[in-house]
Amino acid sequence: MDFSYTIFILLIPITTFLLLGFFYNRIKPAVSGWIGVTALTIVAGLSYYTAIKYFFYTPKLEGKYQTLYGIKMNWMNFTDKLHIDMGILLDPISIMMLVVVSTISLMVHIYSRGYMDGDRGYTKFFAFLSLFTFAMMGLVVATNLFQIYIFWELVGVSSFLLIGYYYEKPSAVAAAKKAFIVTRFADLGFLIGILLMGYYGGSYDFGILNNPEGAAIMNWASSSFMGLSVITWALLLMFMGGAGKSAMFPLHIWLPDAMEGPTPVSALIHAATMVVAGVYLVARMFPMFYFVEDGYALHVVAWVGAISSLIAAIIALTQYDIKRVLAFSTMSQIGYMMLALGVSKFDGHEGLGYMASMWHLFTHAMFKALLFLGAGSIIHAIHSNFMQDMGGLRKYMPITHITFLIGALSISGFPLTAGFFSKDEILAAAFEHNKPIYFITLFVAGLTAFYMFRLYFSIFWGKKKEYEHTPHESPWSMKFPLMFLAFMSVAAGYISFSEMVTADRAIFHIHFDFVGAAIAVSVGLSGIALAWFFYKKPTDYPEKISTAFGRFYTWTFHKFYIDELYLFITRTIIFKYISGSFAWFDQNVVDGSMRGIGNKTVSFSKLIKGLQSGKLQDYAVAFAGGAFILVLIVLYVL
Amino acid sequence: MNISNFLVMRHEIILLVLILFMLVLEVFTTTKNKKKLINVAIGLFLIHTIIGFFPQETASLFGGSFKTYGLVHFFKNVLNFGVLIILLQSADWLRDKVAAYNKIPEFFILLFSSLLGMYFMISSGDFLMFYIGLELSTLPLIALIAYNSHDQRATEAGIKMILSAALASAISLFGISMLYATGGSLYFESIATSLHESNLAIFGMVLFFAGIGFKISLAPFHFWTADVYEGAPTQITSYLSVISKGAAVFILMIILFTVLPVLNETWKIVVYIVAIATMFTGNLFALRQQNMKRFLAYSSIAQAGFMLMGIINADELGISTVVFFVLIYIFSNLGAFGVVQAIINQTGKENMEDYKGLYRTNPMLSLVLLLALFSLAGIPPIAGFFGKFFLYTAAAQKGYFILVFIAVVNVTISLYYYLLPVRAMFLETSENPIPYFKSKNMMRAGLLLTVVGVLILGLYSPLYGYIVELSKNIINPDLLTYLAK
Amino acid sequence: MIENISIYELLTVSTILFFIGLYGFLTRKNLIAMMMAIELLLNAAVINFVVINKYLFPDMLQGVYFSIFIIAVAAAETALAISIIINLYRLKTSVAITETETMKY
Amino acid sequence: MERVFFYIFAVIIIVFAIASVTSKKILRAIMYLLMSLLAIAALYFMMDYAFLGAVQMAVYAGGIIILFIFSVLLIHHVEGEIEEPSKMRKIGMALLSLLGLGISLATIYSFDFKVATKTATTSVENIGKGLLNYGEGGFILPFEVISILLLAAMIGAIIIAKGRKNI
Amino acid sequence: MDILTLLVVVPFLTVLVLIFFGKGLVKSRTITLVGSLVQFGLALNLLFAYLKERAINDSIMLFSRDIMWFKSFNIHYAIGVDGVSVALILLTAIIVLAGVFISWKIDQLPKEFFIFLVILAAGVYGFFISVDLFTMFVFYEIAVIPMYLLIGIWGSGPRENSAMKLTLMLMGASAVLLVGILGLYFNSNADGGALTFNIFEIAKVHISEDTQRLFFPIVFIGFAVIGALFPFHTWSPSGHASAPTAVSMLHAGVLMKLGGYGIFRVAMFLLPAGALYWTNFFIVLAVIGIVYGALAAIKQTDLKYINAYSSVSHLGMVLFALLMLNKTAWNGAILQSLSHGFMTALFFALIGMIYGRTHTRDATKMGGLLKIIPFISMIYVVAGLASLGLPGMSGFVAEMNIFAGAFQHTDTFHRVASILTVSAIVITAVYILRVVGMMLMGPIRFDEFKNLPKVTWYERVGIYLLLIPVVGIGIAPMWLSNMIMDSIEPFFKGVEVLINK
Repeated sequence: MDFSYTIFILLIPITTFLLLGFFYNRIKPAVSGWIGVTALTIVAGLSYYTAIKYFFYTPKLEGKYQTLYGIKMNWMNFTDKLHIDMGILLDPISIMMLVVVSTISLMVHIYSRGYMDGDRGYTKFFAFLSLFTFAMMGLVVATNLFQIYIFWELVGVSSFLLIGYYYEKPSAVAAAKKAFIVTRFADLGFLIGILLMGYYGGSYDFGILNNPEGAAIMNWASSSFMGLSVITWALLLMFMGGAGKSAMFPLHIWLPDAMEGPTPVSALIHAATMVVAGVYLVARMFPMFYFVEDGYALHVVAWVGAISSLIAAIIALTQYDIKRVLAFSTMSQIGYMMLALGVSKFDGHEGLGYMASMWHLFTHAMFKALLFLGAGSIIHAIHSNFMQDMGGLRKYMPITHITFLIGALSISGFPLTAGFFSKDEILAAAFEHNKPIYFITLFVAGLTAFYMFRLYFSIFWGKKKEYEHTPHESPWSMKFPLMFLAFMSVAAGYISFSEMVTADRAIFHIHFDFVGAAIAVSVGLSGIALAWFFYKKPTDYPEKISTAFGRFYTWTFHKFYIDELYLFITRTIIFKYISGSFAWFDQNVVDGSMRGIGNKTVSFSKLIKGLQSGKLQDYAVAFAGGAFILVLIVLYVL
Repeated sequence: MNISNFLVMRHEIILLVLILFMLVLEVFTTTKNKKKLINVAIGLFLIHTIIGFFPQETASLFGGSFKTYGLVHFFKNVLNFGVLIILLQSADWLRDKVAAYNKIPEFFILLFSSLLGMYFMISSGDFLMFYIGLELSTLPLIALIAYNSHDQRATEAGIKMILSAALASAISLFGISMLYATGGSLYFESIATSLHESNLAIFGMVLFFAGIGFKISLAPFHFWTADVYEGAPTQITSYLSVISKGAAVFILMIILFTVLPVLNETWKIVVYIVAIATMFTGNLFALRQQNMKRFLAYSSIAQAGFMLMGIINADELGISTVVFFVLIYIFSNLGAFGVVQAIINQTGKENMEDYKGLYRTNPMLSLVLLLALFSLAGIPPIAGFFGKFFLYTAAAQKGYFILVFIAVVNVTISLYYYLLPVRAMFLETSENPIPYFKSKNMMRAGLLLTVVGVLILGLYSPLYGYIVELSKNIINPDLLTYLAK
Repeated sequence: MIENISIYELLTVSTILFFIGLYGFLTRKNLIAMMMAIELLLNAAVINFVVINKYLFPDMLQGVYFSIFIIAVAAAETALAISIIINLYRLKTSVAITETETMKY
Repeated sequence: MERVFFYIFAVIIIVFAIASVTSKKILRAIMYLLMSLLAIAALYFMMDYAFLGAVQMAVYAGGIIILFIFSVLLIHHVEGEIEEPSKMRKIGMALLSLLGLGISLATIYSFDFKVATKTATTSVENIGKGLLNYGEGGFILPFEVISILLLAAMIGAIIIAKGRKNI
Repeated sequence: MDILTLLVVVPFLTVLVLIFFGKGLVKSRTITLVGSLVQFGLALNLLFAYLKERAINDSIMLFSRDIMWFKSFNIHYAIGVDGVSVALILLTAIIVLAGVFISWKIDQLPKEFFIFLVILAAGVYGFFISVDLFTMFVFYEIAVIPMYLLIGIWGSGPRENSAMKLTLMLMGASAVLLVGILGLYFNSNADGGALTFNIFEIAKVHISEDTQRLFFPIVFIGFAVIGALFPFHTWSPSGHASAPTAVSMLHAGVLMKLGGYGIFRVAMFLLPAGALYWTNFFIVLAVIGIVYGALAAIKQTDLKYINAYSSVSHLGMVLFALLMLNKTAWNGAILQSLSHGFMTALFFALIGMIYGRTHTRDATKMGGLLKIIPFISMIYVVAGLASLGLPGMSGFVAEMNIFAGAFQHTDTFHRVASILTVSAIVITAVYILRVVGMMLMGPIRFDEFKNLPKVTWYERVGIYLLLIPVVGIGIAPMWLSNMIMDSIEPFFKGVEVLINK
């Protein structure tokens, strides 16, 4: 099977970027929008074609999906063994990701034509979108750790550029910087992990590293550091990178702020695609995570996922900025995916968590993008991000309302929506392998339903506000993506994922567990009910409850002061004390000592000028004294 | 005694004839015509210089009192060349200033006598000739220092010089008497073979060293230098700083290497200590000088310290590097002094302050000074660098790496103050800079020669190769083998 | 050679003379007096040459000749020095050493 | 006998030398110097170097001392006094000189001089011949050179002395 | 004349032409432009000639030439190039050319400015082609000394003092280096044979271990000062801050590379045992420099200071890489030299342009430049991204080689050092983004900056000249990295043998 055409999946977006980037002030905005959409349509088409070709027409090897390379070339050599390749790796997860990324990206492109209409940097925006798409595509098809890292960084940069798109807004600038630096910090771990892995695993190539019979996995115990295998350390460090990108606790602080970017960007990058890169990374390296040191690293993944999802869900309860609620919800859902991977085993049905995670990734991309785009549509209409400014919008924006409702239902795990199926599998996997996590997950499911419907009711129901401009339904370019994604938010549940994306790449069949599903559904429904009770009409219950929780509420409202903690560490400790004292040290001590040597020489020179007293007899003393002292030295001292 | 012997002594004889000729001219020219003597004298000296370049045999005359061989011959030519440049540079001064005092021919007589003294000194084969040569080179020079008899500073300089010089030669003589006592002769060759290491010999050697160290202005025998350089007419200062110093270094080296090799263990220690003291003294004092002449005086002290690094080598390499360095040093220092002179003649200003913004008004002069200072500082590809580098090599060859290290520390210090005039000229600007002026042709020729010298001498390697050839076999190989036992 | 007098004694005399001269040179406040001290210094050296010649190498007269030349040079030196000193006197009407301290540092 | 003479002369040399460098009255100092120089000449006579003694007397007594006296008369009054240096300086310099003296004498006494046994008489004729000999042991060259030296010194002295007239 | 000597001769010819015909700005810059274009052509030609020759010739140095200079010292004018020098020569040619464009409108004494600039370039070319230590040293100083005048005359701020400090420190270092060179020279006859300055001759000699230990730090420090080794880097911030734009570019872009190059060519090659003995000590200094430079940069507000400290940090990586003693890291070191050269030159060029418009370099005094001068600002962002090691830019390629090399050491000391070094990339991101956020983004804070002149054509040319290599190396590092890697091989042998023991 020849997949070399897949190179175009990468080439088309980058070409678009260069085209739009270089001629950004010469191309008319309308044209650039069309260029972007057309390019993405082609890319999406290619992705679907590849998916179909791979899953249905490519023969399996011993019943397993095989790894194929669209293209693979040497990019740089470190040593004879260690080298960086550039290539396109095709296997179930990468193809799934291709589909996700291209679909969402296409939708966002279309949506942006309406949303960004009239913006000064319209062309630039599309250029950056293309850049992001290129980077993300490159990331998912990476053949080795370094390639993934390379595109990982590029994704980070395009995220930076897009968050800082409204660069004249100081908050946007700050958010962009924060996002970049926090993820960069996480990437530090990733990079060190890669380097360690390269050294101990002997390669960066996934094919070699992930081979369960390969040297990297078999010899994991050969060297250890502080009681853990170095390979485990490497995996943990790499997971740190993943956690940073995927906004896992405690590296999540950038994600809410990233909502300063244009909403389509939030939908594309900070909900559907880039933030799941961490999940994708763990999934990509899953054999290693699983086999090395009995999955020690995987436990960490599971617990980090669980804790993140819990914390995020709690924080989401108290937020008023709709995009931030969605952001915390994203974080919470990614926590789900992480924990699902974390509790997964490898073979067959044991690997349910893996499959569930990927499935949830897929469905989440659809419904979360939907929710964000919906939110964007609302913001577009009333020019505010805050729930307090909204209410009763269902009349003004019916399509948005319906699609948003579908998205909310899907994320809450309402039966027969996509979210229901994927989340159910996650719960099942957690139940099977890790009970504490299962209960957390269940609790979070309830919270999720509650805050989503808190959001939903506050926006579309509640009391009617007096709007300055009557809100309008959005144009078709925005409505179409909403509708398409709404459709997908339901339809994605009916794709048989277990026949496509599994841990060991063999097909298995899901046993649908009605009891488990019933529990989950009832939890979800009670959450919705509670929200209905609280927010359908304006009541004072929320306030009472928040007062009842007292300090806990304040803490939650302030996101547990994690931001403040980071600020304290960076701004006060690192910037002010460490960096400031270094700068001081350099100016005064290092430079000062160098200058001091010079000054001392000069002042010494001033000091001894009296020797040249102008008095002839003093000279004579020096002369005669010098001569006889020399005699003394050579004859009687030495 | 025959004609060929005289040919061997032709430097001396022609110069003597020149002196006498000037004396005659002095008597027979009227006051008005004396200005013309300047050109005559310079022209005659040019001829003398050219004749000097004809090859010459190795010879030893007057029972060994007078010796000449390739290197000495070469060195005399170098001195001639230096003096020629000095004469070219002084022409203006003579014409504009000295003519007023009616002292022109005397200037040449005294200067040539001093040069003649140098010849005899570096050709000397015994201590007597050495002493007489030394005095002959010094006394007329002192007269020249105090030449400007209405200038109090010049007179002060003269007094300081003559009293210091007298003290130095007295101490030196005391030392020579001890060498005479221990070596049994005044002749260098006999001393070299019959001298044995003894405290008395070392005593004598150190006192002798102090006496000649005075001429070279080595610390702590250098104190007269700055004051005299400042007070003397600039032309004489440059003569003092290059010709007088160069000749003294040369003969010190020859005596230490060929007459006193027995004491080499000791005099190396002396040279080592004195070299370090000299470098530091020169550099540290030069740091804060404002007067250009004093500044160059200390700089020349520091340079003398570097020359000792070649001497400490005590071998052929040392000879060749020192001679090479002195040659380059003559050109560099004359370049610097030439510019200082030109400015003093024109404006009477000799402070570094006055040099501010000089580049904007007198770019050529500034560039000459820049090159000269860079050469003194030892910055490639200007000749001074090669001279210094070879001196380091000479010291390092015998393992004196610490000395080399101290030297490079000093080079860095020296770079600082050599850059100060550069800074004044190029970097800074002034309210009233020295206005543009056109130098006379003689001065230009003098400066041009130095510029060509500092640019070419280092890069043109055959020159150094020639010096190396000349330096061979000066140290008696038999003596060395004898000493090795 | 003087009967019964060893070379050491003679050299002691000359050395003492030398340091007396040195002392004088270093302490006198008058330029002419300093020149006189110089004469003492030179004489010490002259005695050395003569004595050494006489006691150690009597067959060659090198030391003696050296002495003669030293005396001659000393005369020339003194003459020149005196002329400069007198010139200073004409400029400053003083020959104190303190008159020669304007250039320093 | 000669020993006694020697010591007398030695004492004269040293005592007058000291007097010469310490006397306050400059003209007296010159006289003390003269005494000292004459005693040195006497030493030369004792050593059988009559010629040298004569030169010493002629050049010093007849030349240099006269020069000093003239210059002093030109400059000072007959009773002209020299400013005294400070006590500290005197003591310091004395100590320095004594130190130098100590070093020198210690060095000289440490050397074992091989005193020649034979004595050769020196006549003025020998000295004259030596001065005009241009072979080994001959000193015609320095003899010639010193004439130039004297000439140059003379010109130098004149040039400085004549100085101001022509300004 | 061979193509290498031409590299030195052409600049000197340019100087001569400038002296005689370079009156006024237009003439002098035209002459210099032609001269540097010729140099650029020569450098390109050299690259292709080298690649062609390398295919058929496997001696270490190509186009070698050896002329006896000072016979008695056995000093030769010996030249030759390998991949490393070819790459660095190309770097120099490009930066000089860009520098001419950036100095298009220099108003004060243009002729002299270009003369010194070209002399500097000649020194650098000479240094890169030299095989003889003496020749190398001569060229080194030729390259350093014009700096004094260039900064002193055309600089800004406390230019006199900065220039003096810079010159004294660099020349002081070179003086130390000189001792080291003499040490090498006088040990070059350890196996019998003649004394020599030729590095390949010396490399054949077995210099005793004690000697190597004695002279390695001397040679290393001698070179490392110009490579901004902590704590000898202090000349760099003030020097850069005071220097005119083109000089900053050349200095940070090329001159500072002399240090790393010299260490690679001389210290590591000739004194492998010394290197092995001292490596840990210098690693500590290098790592301090890397982290410290980056942290100090955070606190600066003057753009040039930021860049200068960033250079300390980046060049610390070069030294660090060289001290890692393996081929990958060395490859990284050379790549980093190149990358930093282009990148930092670009930075300085941009800073110069911004300064030329706003007349301030204080990042806190500006804001929202992205809106006013979008092109320059955008390129500034790109340069910043290159500086923080974004993939697709040259910095990434270099740094990854360094890191991959560094991680080949398994002991704790090296691990800690490596991890600290890697962590610098985060700090770099912090200070780069800080400036970008403060100066380029955000609202326009000052009215006087509302209307600034657009970027001119010559500025564009300068920018593209520098930007293209940055991106080019970043996207396709293979050819360059292979060329360098092959050339490192013979120089690594000495260390390799010792390590394998």
